[in-house]
Amino acid sequence: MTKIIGKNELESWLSGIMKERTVFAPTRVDDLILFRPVRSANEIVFDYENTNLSPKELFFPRTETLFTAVPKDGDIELTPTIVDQEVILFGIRPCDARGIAILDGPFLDEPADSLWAQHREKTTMIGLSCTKPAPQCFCTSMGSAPNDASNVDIMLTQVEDGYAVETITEKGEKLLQGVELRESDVQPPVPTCDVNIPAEGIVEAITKMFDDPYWSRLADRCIHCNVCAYVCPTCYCFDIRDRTDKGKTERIRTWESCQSKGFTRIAGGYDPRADKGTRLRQRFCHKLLYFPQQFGALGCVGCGRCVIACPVNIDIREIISDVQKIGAEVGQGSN
Amino acid sequence: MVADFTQQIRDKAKELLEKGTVECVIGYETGSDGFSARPAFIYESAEVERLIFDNTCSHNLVKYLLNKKGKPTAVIVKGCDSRALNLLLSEKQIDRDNIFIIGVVCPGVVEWGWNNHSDQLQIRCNWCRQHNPVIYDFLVGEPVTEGPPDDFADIAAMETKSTEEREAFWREQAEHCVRCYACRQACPGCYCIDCFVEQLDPEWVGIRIAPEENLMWNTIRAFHLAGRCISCNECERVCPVNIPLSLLNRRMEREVLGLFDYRAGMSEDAVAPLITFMKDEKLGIGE
Amino acid sequence: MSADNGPLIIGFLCNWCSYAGADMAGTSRIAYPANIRIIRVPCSGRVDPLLIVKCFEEGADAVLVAGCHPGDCHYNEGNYYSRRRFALLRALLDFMGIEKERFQVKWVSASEGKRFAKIITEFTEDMTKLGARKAS
Amino acid sequence: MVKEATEKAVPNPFVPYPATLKSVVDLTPDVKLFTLELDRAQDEFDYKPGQFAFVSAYGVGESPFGVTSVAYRREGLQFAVRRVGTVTNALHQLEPGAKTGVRGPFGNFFPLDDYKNKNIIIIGGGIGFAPLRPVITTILDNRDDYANVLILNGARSPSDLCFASEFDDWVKSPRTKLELTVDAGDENWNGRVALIPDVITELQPSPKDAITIICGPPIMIKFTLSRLKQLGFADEQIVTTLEGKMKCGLGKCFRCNVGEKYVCRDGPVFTFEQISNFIEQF
Repeated sequence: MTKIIGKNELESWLSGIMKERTVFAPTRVDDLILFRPVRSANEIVFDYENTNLSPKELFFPRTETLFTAVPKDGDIELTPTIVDQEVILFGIRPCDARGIAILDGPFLDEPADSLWAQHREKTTMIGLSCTKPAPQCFCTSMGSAPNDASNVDIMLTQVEDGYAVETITEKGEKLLQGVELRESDVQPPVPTCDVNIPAEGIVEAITKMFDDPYWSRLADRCIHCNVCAYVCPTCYCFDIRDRTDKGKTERIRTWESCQSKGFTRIAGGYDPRADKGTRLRQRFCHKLLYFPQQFGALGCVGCGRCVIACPVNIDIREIISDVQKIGAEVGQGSN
Repeated sequence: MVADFTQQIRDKAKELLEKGTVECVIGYETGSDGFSARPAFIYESAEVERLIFDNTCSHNLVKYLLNKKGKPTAVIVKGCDSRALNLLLSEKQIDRDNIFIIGVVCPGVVEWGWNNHSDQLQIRCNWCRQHNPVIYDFLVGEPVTEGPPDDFADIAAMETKSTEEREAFWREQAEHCVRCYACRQACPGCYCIDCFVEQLDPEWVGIRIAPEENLMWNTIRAFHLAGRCISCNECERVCPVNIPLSLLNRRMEREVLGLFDYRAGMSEDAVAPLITFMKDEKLGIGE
Repeated sequence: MSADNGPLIIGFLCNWCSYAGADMAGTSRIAYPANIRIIRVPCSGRVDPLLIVKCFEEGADAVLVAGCHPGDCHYNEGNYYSRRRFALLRALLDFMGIEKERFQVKWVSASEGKRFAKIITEFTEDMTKLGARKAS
Repeated sequence: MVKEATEKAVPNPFVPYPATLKSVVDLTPDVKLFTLELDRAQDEFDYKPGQFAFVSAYGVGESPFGVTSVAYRREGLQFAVRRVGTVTNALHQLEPGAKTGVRGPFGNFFPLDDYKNKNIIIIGGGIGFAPLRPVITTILDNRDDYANVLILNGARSPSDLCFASEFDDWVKSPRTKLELTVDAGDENWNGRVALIPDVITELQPSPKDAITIICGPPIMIKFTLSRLKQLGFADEQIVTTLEGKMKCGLGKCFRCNVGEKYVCRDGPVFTFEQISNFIEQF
């Protein structure tokens, strides 16, 4: 039996939650769809492919204070940042939810990152499965699916007269307390994303063609901006510096991307990844080689944001098939 | 008409590569969505079939020449792009003898986007008065006569807003900015080795990706392009959060036109307005 | 704008003319409001637009750049370049929401002590009327 | 996974241990030796030669430095800091008594126990000598465990030679040779004026039962490495400590990776045999 919640009940339920807790949901901002805190249910957009920027920002903000250092009677008082705001993230797509779950690897690996851990703990995720995957989506090839509910607390799937509700975790259960759901025998549709990207054996293939000139040829057209890393739900590289404002010093962590010029430049000016080809290779090797080697899953969830956002159409799906082709040729060749 | 542009470009590219006049032809090829164009680097004459030209060829390819210093290279430029060649030549960044310029009379470029089969012209084509390339070695297409001068209607519209409204408008845009620097990386006029925004000593713009820092970044970036921007509007196209950067650039373009009657990139040996002066000019400041 | 003593004005004064003009005002006991924080620079041409935008970002309500009258520049051309630079910068700042009046450029020679004091007094009054910048 | 991370109120791994700057000594015109003491006893940590820590200059940031003291001597945490960037400049302005912060220890260390009874060749260029000093101190404090020791310290100019005040102790130690070289001498320098790779060819150290520990600018390592190879040194006999861009030291910010290896967690100490097997060429 499928539990159903009507559109109006859903909106009134969300409006109720909004009274005590902050609800982030996809809203239209100019011509963008972004996750923003919403004050009323009608600000929420329900029919959208995906947001321009990924919800990773709610867990790994573009700018975050790690701790403050304030001089106090001869000493410096360090106060680590505490996340005390309970947040509801509504409308997260299955691929993005998988992205967040994947990033638990690097962030919660010993010694765990306390800020990421607090954000994860304080955030309840209500997923919205995709009814019609977009042309840029390839989630099924990356281990996710348009209705993959494994990484959210509650999963909603659109049906004729409302949304099928699947409660996954007790956090979800707690949130749904007091909400009566109708029983129905209608089966939620099972959308498919039939784009098939040959990701099988990519780790071996990319290892074989690691030194192939393919990367420098590809880097010809790359302009080395940080768009792909900043729209991506699974890019997590960061930079740390201090900022002082009126006597209070904050140690700030911000997004950083392996395509930035000074990303690996060390004191004295030496930069092991000075040329373009190696920097571009680093991005795809991190996702398709280093990440799976260390955490098991591929570092890409197939959301397709970088495919749309890249100014010069460096398409990770095309790269995966190129790498497989070249990896195979190199396989038969020398080694 | 545009179809045979492609053939003319392919033939010229083949000839240049076979004769060894150039080592590489920088042009456009069809992207991974089978529809919109993307930059292409052709090194072998056998590969010229990849080259295409249609109204999705939005990229300004001139900046790639900065990576090809000392190597003879051919580049395909539309009308507006060609002004970037004059900009970089007048600023001694590229060597004229190393470049073979294939100019294309521009048919107008549609909204660029992956799998975005739009047929709506980009806004830069509405204000465009430079369909014919200003500099070329080989011309594709027949030169057209340009329309009446640009009236900067978009800027006038913005100026009807009050100062508070404008301040709020740019503050909100600054909230969207993620400082990915795609605008800088796509701009032919932005080629500093160590950009002010990444300098640590002095730290002009703080590390935070926050509205105040973003405002400072966008203000100074626009100022550094004053009298140099050739309005190819690639900065606005590549912005992942659609910040209307053309408003800032064109506000400066109108001011430079008004004060110094100067348009960037119109000739190889032009002198940019901010590196020269006229002793007795009245600019309505300081009196 | 600190609530009690009015607008915060940053003044970049060129060492050879305006700074000397300010000295002249001081030595001839001409009072002018203390809202202005004076920064001495070798020439108005030294003032990088980054400095001015940084002032506004850090919370200044107004910025003044004062230099020699065109033709009197100790380095001959400094103020010619800065005149063009600041004409463009003022247009950009105004377009982005910083009123034109908040960024003034004045040519003040070493002998114009009285005029310097008048400029600062009027500037402070205008800025008090205009009020603090909302942003900071 | 997330549950217990937050339950045991995960400490913020980026917050440094409060420390006080005990003394600042000028080693060379642009290198100072900082001695720090942790304010809280419970923060005391053991460390071995080759490990590093982040030192904070509040208001600017923090940077990784090889710990140049040895833990068992209990003389406080020492770092040799060369003034080269914003953080190091800020550190160079600190006076004794200043409050700062230390985060560490990070990385692996020189496996000195495995080098017992071997000839040890220690080659350091400029500030690259800082992480090698604790190796020397440890070896000389347990002199009999090791065979012959050759220390080669090179620098741009005589005044740039690090730890000059300790040269005498090193030379006095049995079966220990100290060779100094500079790129350019000055009026009262009568020692060797040569580049380190050339000194290697001149001294012809034997690869038999030998371990070479080398640290310095990449260009120096590159040429010295080939000279050592010509003398018959195998890759696994040559050990270095890699310098990578580091921001966290925790294997999270992914700035220091060389191929699949994190310099901060899998290194910074690697043999050249390991380095040659990295998929990415350093």
